[in-house]
Amino acid sequence: MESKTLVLGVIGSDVHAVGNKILEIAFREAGFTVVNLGVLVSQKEFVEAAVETNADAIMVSSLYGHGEIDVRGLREALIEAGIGDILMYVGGYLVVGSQDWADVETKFKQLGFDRVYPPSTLPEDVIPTLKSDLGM
Amino acid sequence: MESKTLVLGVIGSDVHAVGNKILEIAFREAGFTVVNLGVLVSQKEFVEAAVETNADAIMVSSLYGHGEIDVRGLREALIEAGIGDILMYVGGYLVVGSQDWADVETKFKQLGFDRVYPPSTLPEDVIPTLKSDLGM
Amino acid sequence: MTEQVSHNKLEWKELNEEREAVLAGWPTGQEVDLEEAFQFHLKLAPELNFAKRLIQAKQQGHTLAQPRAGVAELNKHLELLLFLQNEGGADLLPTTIDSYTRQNRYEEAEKGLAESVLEGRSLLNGFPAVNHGVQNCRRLVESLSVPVQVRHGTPDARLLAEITLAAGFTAYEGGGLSYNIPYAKRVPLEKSIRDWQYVDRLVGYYQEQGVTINREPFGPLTGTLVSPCISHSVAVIEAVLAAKQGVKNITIGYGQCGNITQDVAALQTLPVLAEEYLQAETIDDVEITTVFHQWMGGFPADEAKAFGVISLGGITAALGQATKVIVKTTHEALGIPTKEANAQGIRATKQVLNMLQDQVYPENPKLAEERDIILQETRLILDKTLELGEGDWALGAVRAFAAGVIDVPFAPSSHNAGRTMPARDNEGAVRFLSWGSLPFTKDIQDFHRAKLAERGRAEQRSPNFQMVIDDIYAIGHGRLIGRPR
Amino acid sequence: MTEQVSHNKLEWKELNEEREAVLAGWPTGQEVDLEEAFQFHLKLAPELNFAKRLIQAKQQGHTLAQPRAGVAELNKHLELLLFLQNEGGADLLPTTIDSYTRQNRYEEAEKGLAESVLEGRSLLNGFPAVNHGVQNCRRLVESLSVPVQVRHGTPDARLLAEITLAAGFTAYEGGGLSYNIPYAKRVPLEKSIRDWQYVDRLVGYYQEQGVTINREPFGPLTGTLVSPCISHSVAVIEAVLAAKQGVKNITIGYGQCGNITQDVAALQTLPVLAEEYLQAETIDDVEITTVFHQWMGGFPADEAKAFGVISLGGITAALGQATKVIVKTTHEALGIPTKEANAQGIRATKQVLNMLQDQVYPENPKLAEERDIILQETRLILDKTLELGEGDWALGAVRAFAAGVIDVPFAPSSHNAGRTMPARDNEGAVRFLSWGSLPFTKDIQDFHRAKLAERGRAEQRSPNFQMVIDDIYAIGHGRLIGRPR
Ligand code: B12
Ligand code: B12
Repeated sequence: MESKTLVLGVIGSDVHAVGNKILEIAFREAGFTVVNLGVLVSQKEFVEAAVETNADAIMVSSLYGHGEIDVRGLREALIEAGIGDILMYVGGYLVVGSQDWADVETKFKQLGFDRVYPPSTLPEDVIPTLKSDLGM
Repeated sequence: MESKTLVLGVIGSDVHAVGNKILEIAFREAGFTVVNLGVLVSQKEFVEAAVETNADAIMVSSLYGHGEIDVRGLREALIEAGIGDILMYVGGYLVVGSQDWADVETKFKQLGFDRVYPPSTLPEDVIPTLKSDLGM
Repeated sequence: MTEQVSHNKLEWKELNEEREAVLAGWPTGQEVDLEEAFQFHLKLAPELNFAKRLIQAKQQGHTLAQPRAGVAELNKHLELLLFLQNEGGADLLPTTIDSYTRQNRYEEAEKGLAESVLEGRSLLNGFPAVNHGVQNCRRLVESLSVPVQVRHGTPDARLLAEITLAAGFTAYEGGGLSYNIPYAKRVPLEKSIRDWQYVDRLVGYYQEQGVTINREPFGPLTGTLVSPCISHSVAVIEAVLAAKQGVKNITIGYGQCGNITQDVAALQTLPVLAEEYLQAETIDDVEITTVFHQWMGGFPADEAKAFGVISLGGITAALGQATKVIVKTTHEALGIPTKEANAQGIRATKQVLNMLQDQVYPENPKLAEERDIILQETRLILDKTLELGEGDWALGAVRAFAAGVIDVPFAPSSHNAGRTMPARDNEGAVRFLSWGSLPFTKDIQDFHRAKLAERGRAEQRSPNFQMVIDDIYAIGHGRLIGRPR
Repeated sequence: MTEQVSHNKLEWKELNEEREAVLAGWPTGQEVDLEEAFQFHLKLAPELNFAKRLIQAKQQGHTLAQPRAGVAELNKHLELLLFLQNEGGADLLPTTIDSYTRQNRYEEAEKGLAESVLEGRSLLNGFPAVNHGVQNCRRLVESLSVPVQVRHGTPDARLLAEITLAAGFTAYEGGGLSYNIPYAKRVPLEKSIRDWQYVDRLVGYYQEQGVTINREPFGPLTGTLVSPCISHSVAVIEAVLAAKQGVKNITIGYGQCGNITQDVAALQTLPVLAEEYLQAETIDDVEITTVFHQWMGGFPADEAKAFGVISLGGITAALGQATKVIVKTTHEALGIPTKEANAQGIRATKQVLNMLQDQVYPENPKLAEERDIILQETRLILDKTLELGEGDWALGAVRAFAAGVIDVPFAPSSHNAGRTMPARDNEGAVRFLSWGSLPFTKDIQDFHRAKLAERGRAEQRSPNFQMVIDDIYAIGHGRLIGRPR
């Protein structure tokens, strides 16, 4: 079976690097090809990397609270780049403070994400779903 | 000025002795004559001591939570003994658990106490009021 | 009462008449059937046996967390314990008994229980196990997945022991000194010692049938500035008295004073002393474990501050490698805690226990000095006690209390001399401002004098009773030492 | 970029042009009037000066508590700080800056601020001080009764410094290494070092006018298993770099690792090393104080457990005699804390600080060994750094990071080698699984190897990267060491 490619990164002015490194390792060990853009990643970089690597999914992290602002328009930019239906996950501390999770999830789904994960997420909580979403 | 006599004690099956010892010392230093019955004091002992010593006030402590049950009928017993209008204070952890203080105060006033004090009470919080209640 | 006590083993057969009278003390006494009880215990899963769980923890070097908890009604009490087990992660569970039961006032307990049912809230400050009886209590043991202990404060706890042990409880707190002096006013020590020998003999009888019940003298006594030498002396005497009646699994305790070095030294010396004095009686088959009580005196009313006090207690227990720690709650200064607050206290404690599981307080000269002081002081007290008792620990204990050779500060009992006065030194360790008739050598007296003089200099006041009062309020007011403000 | 940096003092006059450009970075820059600012500072009550408050605490041997806190709107931010001062009892206050400002994206900060006003909740994760400007920020200083510091994470913090210092803030966190490597991806060290020399020179200029501003290199770096030798090396270099620019009051920091002995050793060695290397540069008029950060890595989501972690941090700070401790909150793993949660963290911390005020971690051989390791390792790194810099600390720092002689684990910066891998040993102390190019002697390498082998034996697995991952999650999951389960 051919390996699927994931583009991974922490969006905006966010520098939280630890979760990102752990996700990279875990996805790689699970058999994915991982393109890790690291921290401080702009929307433009996400879109370009996804196009260039012909990626199967984009995994956005946001830990520092500004995620809500930073991801606006990302789905639109992907559409514009011709990969509008690419699978896109987001995870982390997506808003400032702790808000009701159901509200946060709805908000980010409206912003164009297929799946939304809270900060306590472990790699093993995601990988099975990701494989199934990608038909693996 | 002649010294006023206080009868002091911890009512019921209650053995909390530390606050009682501190109150004894503080009231004595404030110029009162203190008759300290200590812990595990029955209603009968309170009434008898007050009658015998011709006391000016009774200071009841209850820390262990059963105070609510233990003080029922004490005012009536004092009336019966002919000293029904003696000044009577109560203080400590008067009920089981922490209930709304206003409710506790009302409950114990209905049970015949002139003043009701919460557990955080320091001797200096009481002495001025006591003196004024006794016309000192 | 004349001094009739002795520390010798009671003959089981001769207890028969007494047992009948005890069991007749309340109707539920008739439910006790020892043969049936042994069968129940012998079939109990080993992880539900308190004594076995403690031995395991001791071998692994782990510190277990145990809350205090008890409400009047059976179902509510079970619900509470299940909550503490499942949401709190308690390693060991309690059943705290109400204060009427502790004074054998079962009628009043019955009334309190009835009113509690009526009002839908507990009017009792604990679980009236005698009133509930054997079969009801057994529902607790059968529904829980960790061992459960009876915790109380009962000078005469014979009926309570008969009922709860028959119900399947595997640990029983208390002792003839530790459940008298802080918990009673006029009960003669001869009586409470003898009544607790009954309990210990009962436990010894279970032991003879292959059922190990853990026994735990109540370490903290009045919980307020009790110097280690006092509580250690009481703990050792009760351990010896229990062992003489055939008890084989004993947990000796100590209540946190607040100076970490003193507290760790106290925890380290406790089993040393117990084993030393047991061996002197040629008893060497008793398993000794230790319990550390988080601060037992006045607590801060603020919950965040209370968490600080609780965590410091948990940390000290871990660093001192106590076998278990009794957990306080953030409601301590507010009233009997809700089950949520109780579970929170356990979780905060377990977090620090886990984090420090592989760390110990490092050996150092101050710790060694503190251990040395505790060992010296406790031996002086114990040796004098045995001398007074002419070789008999029970008699010695009675006479030692009468003479003020053992003297618990702030105790309500009229059988306690009440001539000692503790105060903190300049680093917060508990010392003696007055040692009354404690049989201290001149060196030790000088040690205490010097320690308090040092504090006096730092505070520019001479050591006096105001210091003691300030120390009593200090932790509640956010500090350890009651400095003038 | 070529290596243009040097550690020499910048000429104030030559900064004029640069200052103009910096102040033009955002309209509020025009509010800066240094003469007026000096007058404001010189009239400020001494108890509002951060530097003076720290010196006082150091002399008294007290540990002060300081929270982190910042929201977008001025009034809400002031309300927050007043709450932490009055309800939390904070000894020192912060103003935590939002992440757009940290990246000099003042336009985005402006948008975030506007939206926050509109929505009535902060959409920014901090206070955008540049956007608020000098006069607005001054309202904070004027309304508080304890000193306040700027806390951020800004590689180029020149404009932020100009504005906040002119506003009357008396302490400023950060440095050219510590606010680059953990907080940026591609900012060259030459640039961040030079930009921070500007800030330090500005502080030095205030000093020349008689206004002492406290400077604090950011101790914890990535907050995740950072060995003391790494953070100490960065702290010492930044202290030297700041002192070279005329800074006279420096607080060097360290983030809790969790093994108490290692943490106390780290706190004790920090000022020793700073003074040693300052003296080698013949600088001897700098006042050094220390800051301990409560655990900076992943926290447990449960608030009771978080209280345990917070209290352990407070206790370690007290036992290690840090001058101040930065307090975490029970919401750490949930998101930016409410003001109530923040105040609770301070109160729990202050309870343990107060209780341990007169206690220190006792001197002992394990502590001495730990100190010795930290001293050796840090000196190896620092001496190699100075050698690479040919006697210049700024140049040395750039070359040391490039060579992996200083190498921060889990750092996002591309200028960090990223070849070291930390893991806890069998007692929870942070060691190296891989030391990359850290200039360790064979003895020290063997030390780390042996420590991790010991853990490996206890866990029956060979030391590997899974240990590291397990350790990263461990505290969040209720333990210190990530044992296999
Ligand atoms: C370590 C840390 C730091 C370090 C980061 C070092 C570095 N460069 O990596 C330092 C100290 C530098 C730092 C700085 C800041 N931090 Co910080 N930090 C943390 C902390 C304590 C741990 C983060 C961590 O490493 N966790 C361990 C890893 C393994 O977990 P993780 O990052 O959560 O990632 C996992 C999951 O979230 C999930 N996940 C993440 N992304 C994705 C994506 C997908 C698609 C999926 C499926 C899953 C997923 O899987 C990961 C692996 O299990 C957290 C709080 C906490 N968790 O306890 C705060 C926290 C994230 N930080 C926070 C903040 C605000 C900041 C600062 C702004 C400072 C401040 N105001 O306090 C700055 C921001 C700087 C910036 N520009 O980004 C806030 C965010 C608040 C919010 N959103 O409401 C937190 C929650 C703390 C708090 N309660 O205030 N921080
Ligand atoms: C020390 C202590 C003990 C010691 C007592 C030793 C002794 N013989 O004295 C020991 C360990 C033996 C003990 C036992 C028990 N205790 Co107790 N104990 C405490 C503790 C920790 C401190 C009490 C104390 O000494 N405080 C210091 C003194 C100076 O303060 P004080 O007693 O409150 O007195 C002051 C004020 O209340 C006021 N005051 C008191 N009386 C009066 C009267 C008047 C007229 C006025 C004006 C003022 C006033 O002025 C005093 C001086 O400032 C408190 C909790 C706390 N406060 O932190 C629990 C506490 C009082 N105990 C409690 C309980 C329930 C028990 C037990 C039943 C065991 C259990 N289930 O946990 C047994 C009861 C035994 C019995 N039969 O009474 C509960 C009461 C709960 C409730 N009412 O809801 C408390 C609140 C703990 C808790 N949160 O569960 N306890």
